[in-house]
Amino acid sequence: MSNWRRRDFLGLVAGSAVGFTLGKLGLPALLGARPDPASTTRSHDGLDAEREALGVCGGCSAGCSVKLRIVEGRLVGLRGNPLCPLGAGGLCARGASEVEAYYDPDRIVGPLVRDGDRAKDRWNRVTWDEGLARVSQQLGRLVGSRRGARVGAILSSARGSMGAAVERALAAVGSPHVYHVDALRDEAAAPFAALAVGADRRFGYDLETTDLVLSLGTPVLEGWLSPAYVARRFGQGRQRTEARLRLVQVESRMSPTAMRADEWIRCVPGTEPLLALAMAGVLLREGLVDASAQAALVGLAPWKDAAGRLHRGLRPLLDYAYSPVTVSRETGVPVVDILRLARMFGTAQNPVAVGEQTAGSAGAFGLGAVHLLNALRARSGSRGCVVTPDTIPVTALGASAPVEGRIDRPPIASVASTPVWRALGGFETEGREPPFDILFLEDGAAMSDVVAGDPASRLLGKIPLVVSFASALDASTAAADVVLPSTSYFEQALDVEIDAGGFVAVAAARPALPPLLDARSPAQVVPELVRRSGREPQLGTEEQMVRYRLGGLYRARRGMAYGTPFRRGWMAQMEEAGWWTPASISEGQFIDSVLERGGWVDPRMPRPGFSPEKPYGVDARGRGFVPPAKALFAQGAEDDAWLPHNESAGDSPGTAQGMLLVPFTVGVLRGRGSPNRPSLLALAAPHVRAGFHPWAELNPKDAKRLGVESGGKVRIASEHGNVVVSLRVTEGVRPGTVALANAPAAGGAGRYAKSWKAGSERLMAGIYGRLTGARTGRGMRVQVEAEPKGAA
Amino acid sequence: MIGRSAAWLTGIGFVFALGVGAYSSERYTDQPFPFSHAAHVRGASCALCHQGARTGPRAGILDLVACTGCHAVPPGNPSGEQRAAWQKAEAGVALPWNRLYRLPPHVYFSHRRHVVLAGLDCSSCHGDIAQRTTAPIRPRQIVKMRDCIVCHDHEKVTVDCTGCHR
Amino acid sequence: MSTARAGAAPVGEPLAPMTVHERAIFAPITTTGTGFKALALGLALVSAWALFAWIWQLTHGLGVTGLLRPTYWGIYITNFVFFIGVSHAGTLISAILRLSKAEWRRSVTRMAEVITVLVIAFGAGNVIVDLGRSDRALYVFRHANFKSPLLWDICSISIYLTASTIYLVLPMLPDLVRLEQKVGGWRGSVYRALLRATGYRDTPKQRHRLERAIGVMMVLVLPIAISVHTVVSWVFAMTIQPMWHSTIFGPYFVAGAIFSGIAAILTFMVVLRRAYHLEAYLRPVHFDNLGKLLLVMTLFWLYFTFAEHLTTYYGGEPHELRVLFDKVTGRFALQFWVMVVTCFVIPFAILCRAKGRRSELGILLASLSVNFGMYLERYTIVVPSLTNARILMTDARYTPTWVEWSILAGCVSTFLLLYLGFTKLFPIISVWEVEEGIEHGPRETTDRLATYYPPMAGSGEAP
Amino acid sequence: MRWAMVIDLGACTGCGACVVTCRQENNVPVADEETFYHGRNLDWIQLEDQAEGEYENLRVRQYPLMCQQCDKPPCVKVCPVRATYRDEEGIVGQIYRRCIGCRYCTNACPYSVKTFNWKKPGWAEGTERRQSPDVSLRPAGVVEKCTFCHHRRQKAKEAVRAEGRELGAGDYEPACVEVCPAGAMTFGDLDDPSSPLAQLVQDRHGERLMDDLGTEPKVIYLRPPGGRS
Repeated sequence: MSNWRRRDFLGLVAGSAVGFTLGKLGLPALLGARPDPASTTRSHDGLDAEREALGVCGGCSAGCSVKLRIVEGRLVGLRGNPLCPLGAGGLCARGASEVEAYYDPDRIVGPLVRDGDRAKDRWNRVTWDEGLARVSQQLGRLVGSRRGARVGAILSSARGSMGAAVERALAAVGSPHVYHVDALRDEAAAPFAALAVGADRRFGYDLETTDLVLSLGTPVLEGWLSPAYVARRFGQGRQRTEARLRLVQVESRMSPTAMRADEWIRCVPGTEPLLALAMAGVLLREGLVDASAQAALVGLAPWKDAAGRLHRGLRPLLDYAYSPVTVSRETGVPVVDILRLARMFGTAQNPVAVGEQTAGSAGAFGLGAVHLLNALRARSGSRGCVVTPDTIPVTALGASAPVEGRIDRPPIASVASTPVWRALGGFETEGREPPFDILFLEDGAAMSDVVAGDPASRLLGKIPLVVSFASALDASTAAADVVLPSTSYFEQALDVEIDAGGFVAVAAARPALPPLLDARSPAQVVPELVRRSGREPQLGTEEQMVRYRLGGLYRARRGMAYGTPFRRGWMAQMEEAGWWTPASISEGQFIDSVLERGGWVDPRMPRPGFSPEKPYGVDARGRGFVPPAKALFAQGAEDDAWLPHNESAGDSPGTAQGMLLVPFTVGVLRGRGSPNRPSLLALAAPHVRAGFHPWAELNPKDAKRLGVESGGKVRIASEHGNVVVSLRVTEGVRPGTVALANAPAAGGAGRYAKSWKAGSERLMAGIYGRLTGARTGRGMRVQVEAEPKGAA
Repeated sequence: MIGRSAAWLTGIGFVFALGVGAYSSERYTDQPFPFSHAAHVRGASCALCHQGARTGPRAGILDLVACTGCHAVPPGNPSGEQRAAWQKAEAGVALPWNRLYRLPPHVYFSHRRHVVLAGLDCSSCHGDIAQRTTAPIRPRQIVKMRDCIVCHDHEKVTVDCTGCHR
Repeated sequence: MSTARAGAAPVGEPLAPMTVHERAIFAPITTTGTGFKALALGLALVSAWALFAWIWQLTHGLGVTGLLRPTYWGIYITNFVFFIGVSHAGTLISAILRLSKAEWRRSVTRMAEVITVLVIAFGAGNVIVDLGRSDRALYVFRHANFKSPLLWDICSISIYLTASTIYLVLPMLPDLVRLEQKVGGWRGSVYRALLRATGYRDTPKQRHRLERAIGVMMVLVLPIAISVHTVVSWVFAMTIQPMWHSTIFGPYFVAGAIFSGIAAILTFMVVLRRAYHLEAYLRPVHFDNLGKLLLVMTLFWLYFTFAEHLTTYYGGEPHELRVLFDKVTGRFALQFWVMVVTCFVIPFAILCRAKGRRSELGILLASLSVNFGMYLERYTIVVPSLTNARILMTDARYTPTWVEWSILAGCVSTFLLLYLGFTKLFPIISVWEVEEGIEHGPRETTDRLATYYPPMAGSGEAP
Repeated sequence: MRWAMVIDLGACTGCGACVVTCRQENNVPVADEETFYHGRNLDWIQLEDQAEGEYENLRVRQYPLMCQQCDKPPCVKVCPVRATYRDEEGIVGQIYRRCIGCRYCTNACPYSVKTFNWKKPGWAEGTERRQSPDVSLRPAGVVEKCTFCHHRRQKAKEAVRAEGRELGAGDYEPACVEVCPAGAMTFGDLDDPSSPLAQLVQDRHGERLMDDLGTEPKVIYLRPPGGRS
């Protein structure tokens, strides 16, 4: 290349030109047509193959109707069904994460049978026939020997077609044991509160016209009732111009609810019911109580019963034992605040006091006191917020199961029932044999009350065959021998009875998607097991069951398929006037319209729970009793036993020295379905940036005293157990107390939820409220010390 | 004598260009079943078969199944494989056509917007397909952003990035 | 002044004899000791490791670094600012010395200019390494947005690179002619190729035009160098981040650049003097003068830092205070106070006494501590402001990972490797300037001195 | 036409449905525990809070924080390749094909709402089936941000133009606004005085985050009237 001459340059140019043209034209002909490899994907039939289908959300037991967006057979998006009376188009965070749960990479792909004993976590995948055979053999033996009653099922979804099918199937083998564990409702407290309402019937909260919510420790905005429904009512209430909804949160820790409350009343943990009693006293003293309501209450003043014995009245008790001054000393809430709150509650148009579902449960009488406030403010003609909706007239699937033999009898003969796991724990503590030889568990949420080392978990270990229907590895599969994975709610035909909003509704849907994995709905599996064991449950396919149940709604000549709020209002007036005008002619058309619109609702106003016209727990002269009312009195309990009072911290165990424990439940992780949802695990507590594992909260002063800092690890120990969790230092915790998170159903396997081991429920294992049987850590003291870095 | 080095240069130039030419010659794609637009179109609008163009982003192509509607026997002289495909089509099983135009995943392009709202004629982008007797073997051009921008500027339509990027 | 023979020495011509200075200064080029080979090998290993680290990052994404939200910039951008700062050693200082006709500059200028030319590449290179999509780096030219300070940066740095390369090569030409005549072997063909490319044969006419060119470059390089580090500081100052958005950043960074530049030369002077036995040419006066310059810059730096932090503290704006306290007493307190010690206390203590300035160890200690201190200074400017975002609360902390440290080590080792390579190819001291200085220096200086004072009576000069 | 959003902090219950839906709608990869605690989650919207005071007088205000779609965006000025820019209708777009990942815009943004793909986004096996076809998947090394679900605007404009009218209020709203159970989010055109959004901004005391910085954000937070929280 030393010296270029023009000739060299020309030669190069000519050669290139000739070569290029040859390359462009000739070569492909020589090599033969080479199809563009990337072009073999199927061309579509023009439309983007996108459709929408209705489904029922399986995130919790509320039963919101949802609209699924399906593109080319893939579930891609989820929205609330605008016609749903609960969410009206909105969804809570858990509902929005249902798509994530549906495609959970750790979802169980098919029936599993344990390989070896329960300690080793090894499973073999089997076909459905083998899985069913493994269970139906045992079931057949039980049925053969007339001991069909020794089969039980504990479900986590609300009452609905699946629960009815399982009930009907077990009834066919003679077992009454189908129990519902409802993560949303305080299972133990609810019946007790209903007792206060004077009627053993479901009761709910109609928050539409509420202008004041006084919450004594209830996580109102964190997964209480149906989060979508509560959020909607709260949002509407707060955006109203007149009678704007105010929220007063009485809690020792600044929870997300307290953060948004109009007022956050900082009280000593566990003393919330005392405030209710003091406020009741103020209401009565200052005459802020409706005269007719006061007249309808028996027991306010001292009175004589039919046998002539004189009983103490409630007012003297309130004036003497629960005056604002004594309560202020006990709770740490200034007297002026107690008086102001009482007057606020007394003068509000439509107030409601709420006390259930506190992790450190307020105890039976605390709930009695809370509902005493509601009873005192009930006014004639007002809709009131605590309501007792009628039963949902779905047709029962054949004969209802026998009642006797149910194990949820309470220790005291009252209408209240005891949580099923507490009752099972009772078998263990009394050394009796477990009542079941076969136990079906719907999923981890059905075991949300069970903690390792609890009497109930020990009993569970003794049950010979435990079958789990979970769709993902969780607490129930850890205890099970056979896993028959359930399909997602979007793959089933089902209906769910809604009792979250206090109104009467049923969400229903056809299968929106074909089963993604080799799974079947328990509503098919249990009847199939019963058939293979020799009995015939006379149940059709899922769709037939749903249509059969929905038929009852048509025959009850009430309610309508989901419709716009205008149509609901119009239909309500028609029904009030005694007319019923279904949009469809025949029952079949009615059922189709219910399935197409997402469900059925009876738009009529639910009857108020407390109202002078309808006294509760009527005595001889037709007057109601002060909550917790008559049933306790009927058993001749001592006066101060049935009057609302505060179970002082003294009588709940764990009075050792140390800091007061403030257990709280993480709202988004409560509910059913797969716990392995990264979006929710990251949303556990945005304000302290905690997630994916339980955490404790300490006040900066305590943290400095203990020499720990945010992000480090602390060990918290009580008599019942100890836990090592990561720490968050925040001003939102009362000095001298330690807040500890728990989300019982969240624990389990799965790549995202694997580090959510036990939280505060481990410390409270084995401590139950005397009457309600709910786990309570009220007034419990724990030792807290820094965990050296690098330790376990 | 043009000298040793010049000869070398032409040779190298030739071989180099040969490779470039071969490599850059567009690949071409043939379809699993012959189709002649000329025989079918005769003035009918493209959207008759590519209905998607009127209703949504993708134009789409009718399946072989639709052909079995009119043709009793597979038209032309089908090879064995094509005959088998035809039997399946008669049984309703669709035969996937090969895609010519590749739309990158970050682009939102909707036929309806261009055909129905803008009233463009299909040939403005796809060229004169109506007269072809064989299926087109390659896209009229590999559509690049430049082509869209040129047309949008010309038609004074928005060239806002978020209009097409997603 | 030995005039070079016209025309290139034909191949095979016997090499001309060297003058005493040429022998001393050309010695390092020809003789490579085992120490040099060992050092070069070590540096090469580190550079290879850094290359591996970069490829590892390219394949695994920036996730392998410790960066996170909101601390999006870290070690790489600190490297960028630091190396561009060091690059001010060369052109800026040698230009000032030439402008002020300081005779003692003659043996220092080339050493400094080489630092500039070589280290800029690593400054700009770190920005490329920091890009999430370094394969799209050329988009900066294809879709340039001149509103962005990054673009100003790119322009000023590329101009600065070209200017300082020219400013390095021009004074090398006369030396090349001598080298080509006096050093044979494969280096000869390199010098011949360079000379043929420029056509410079050191004729008096060419030498005169060369000196005028150097004069022009000397003046031109000053504003360019000043603009480079001002624009680098504006990358931070133009945003509204607390403790970034302040007017002092321009001058502060330029002062910092000169400061770390002088430190860099001093370090190199000490090492080269000892390694290549250039004691004759790097006399204590050089260290003394540059030491004084470093002392002045230490005080300048202290002044700017104090001014910035006092105004921030006194202003009391919450976001700014949060960053300030995080630096002074919070999570970055260690880095901050080590910076103050290494940037002010140690250099001041050593340099304020003549004995310190003249002792080799003192100068080495002072310059290394300033180099280290200035790296920390850039770190405590970039990272704390990002860590304390205005409203985003996060507990995650940025801790650099092995990839980032390896690439930093790689940049330093490759720079030193190139520098060593340069010394093996070209004389590290400008021979013709030294000889010119020896001949004409004294006369010119005395003439110049005369112009400082009123003309002596009867000397006949115009006042 | 300037799209804006009003968030009524009185009504917001902090449930996080917006955060989950945004990730689902825009194919944002989920963060596992290690990514979450390493500060590398990619949420386009998150619940941010400001706390003041001690336990006795503590007041915490939590609010959803997403790109504020500023009218004078500091991030647009500094982008060297114009990959992020303010489009004709006031939405700050992010063009993933041009972004070189220099992260200058993420540092210039005072709200720190722009996130960065530190590594190739991981989709656990099977979860890629939930990817929405409307939004492209971002490669590694690219900044991404909330664009008020502009892909919904694309489809809405097409549907609306097919009906022969222009885009009006209610034709297009981001996924978070649609899913908010408390109805706390309102979306609309700030320039259209008749839109519900404009009325809300006038009637209720609207507050913009750090609007003293001159960025003119277009997400307006309404404080609860009279409420002490």
